[in-house]
Amino acid sequence: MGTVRVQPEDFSPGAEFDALLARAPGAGGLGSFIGVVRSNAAQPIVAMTLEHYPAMTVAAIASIVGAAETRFDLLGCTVIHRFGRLLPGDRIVFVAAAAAHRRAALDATSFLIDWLKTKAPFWKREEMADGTARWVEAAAQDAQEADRWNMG
Amino acid sequence: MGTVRVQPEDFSPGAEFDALLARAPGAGGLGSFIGVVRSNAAQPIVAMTLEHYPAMTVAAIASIVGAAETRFDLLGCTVIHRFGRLLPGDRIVFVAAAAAHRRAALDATSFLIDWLKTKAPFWKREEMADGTARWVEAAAQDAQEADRWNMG
Amino acid sequence: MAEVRILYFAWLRERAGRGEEALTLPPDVATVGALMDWLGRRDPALAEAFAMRRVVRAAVNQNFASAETPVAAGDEVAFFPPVTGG
Amino acid sequence: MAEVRILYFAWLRERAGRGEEALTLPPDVATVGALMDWLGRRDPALAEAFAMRRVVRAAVNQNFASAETPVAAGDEVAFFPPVTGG
Repeated sequence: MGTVRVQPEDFSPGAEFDALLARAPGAGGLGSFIGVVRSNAAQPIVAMTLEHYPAMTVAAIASIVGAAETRFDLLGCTVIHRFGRLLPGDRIVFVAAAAAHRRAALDATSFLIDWLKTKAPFWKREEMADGTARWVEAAAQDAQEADRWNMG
Repeated sequence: MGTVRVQPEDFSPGAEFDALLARAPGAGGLGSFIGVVRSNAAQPIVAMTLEHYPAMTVAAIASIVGAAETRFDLLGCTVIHRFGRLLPGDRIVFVAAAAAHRRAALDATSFLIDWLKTKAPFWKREEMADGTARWVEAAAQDAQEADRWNMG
Repeated sequence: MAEVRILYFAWLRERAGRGEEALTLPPDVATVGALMDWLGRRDPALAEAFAMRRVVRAAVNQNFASAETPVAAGDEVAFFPPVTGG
Repeated sequence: MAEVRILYFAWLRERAGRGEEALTLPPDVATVGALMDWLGRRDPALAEAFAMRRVVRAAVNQNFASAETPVAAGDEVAFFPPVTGG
């Protein structure tokens, strides 16, 4: 039921919404989240490279999608995650969930992105304006936000 | 900062995402919700007509947008609400919020749609397959979901 | 000379048989609650609709109002069921 | 004859100076923890990286694993920092 894609190419949020809705007749609401390469003025980045573990990535995301489908009353969902070198403002990830009612659609959207952040094998490397590069460290907050779904 | 439109015409979620992102440099995440005319198999509807209070609608939505901007660290948001006669599967409402971090973007999205459901002057009338019509009653749950934002 | 504009929406509009009207209020009708009582005395259909006060909402000059909200000359007063948009 | 495939990602790959290798394990190396100790004894760069055990994660056959997870012939074992996608 869920669509999972891991790809270097960009995606079209509008086309993904249309495709999800077409697969989910009876849906009353679609929630979504789009992650974007962020550059703050204080520490501007030139580019971000996403490394992943190809043999594991799709299976790990499919397992997260399966958990969301079990937990929420979903009619369909889509997860697209890019890898490779991206520039500030580029889309990184797309998550969308369709359900009969808005609460399930929005909660499933939060669940999917929170779990992707902590359970999908991606690593971000930032290239700074001064020529240096650094691997982004996992935020303790990400683990906390994923953990709150274990308390339900 | 927020874009508010009340219109009979459909909208393009993809174009709205692009426009919001262009207005919100520095955004790391966009949350969104799209409401759709739902028809369940048990009680199929033929059409839904949204009546509204034109002199009040845009101001009421702008006030909800202002509350969201005050409450969350938003870089931009968009609310589009249609009125008039719509068919099952048609888009009714679009809500999107851009922020530096995903939690603010997703929470603001939930806040906007929860408050729209209880504070924007729209009324839904459903036409059933048997020729009858009925005004949709407000769900007690909607008031509860809007209320939870008063407890923060 | 307190002339006000009254608007009705959704099933209240259907019950009233009209979407709007302009009325001159007597001096003792100075709140939304008093206006509902006065309108109900003039029109049995409205009296019946307003009897369900728990599910009738009002706005004065496009702001949500309560029974105690003042009504004055030049105001626009709207009556409607709880909203169901979104 | 316990041949396993080892993968390294992100800064662990850079520290190891390689993304993958195939190794034949001695009979007493039968868990992820024992494998990390053994790899560290063979390569000081890995020993240094694995010293930060709190921030090293592992997967066996593409499933997240702990130090106690068994490792057997034919397995694919990956080492990496906490994930940061999304």
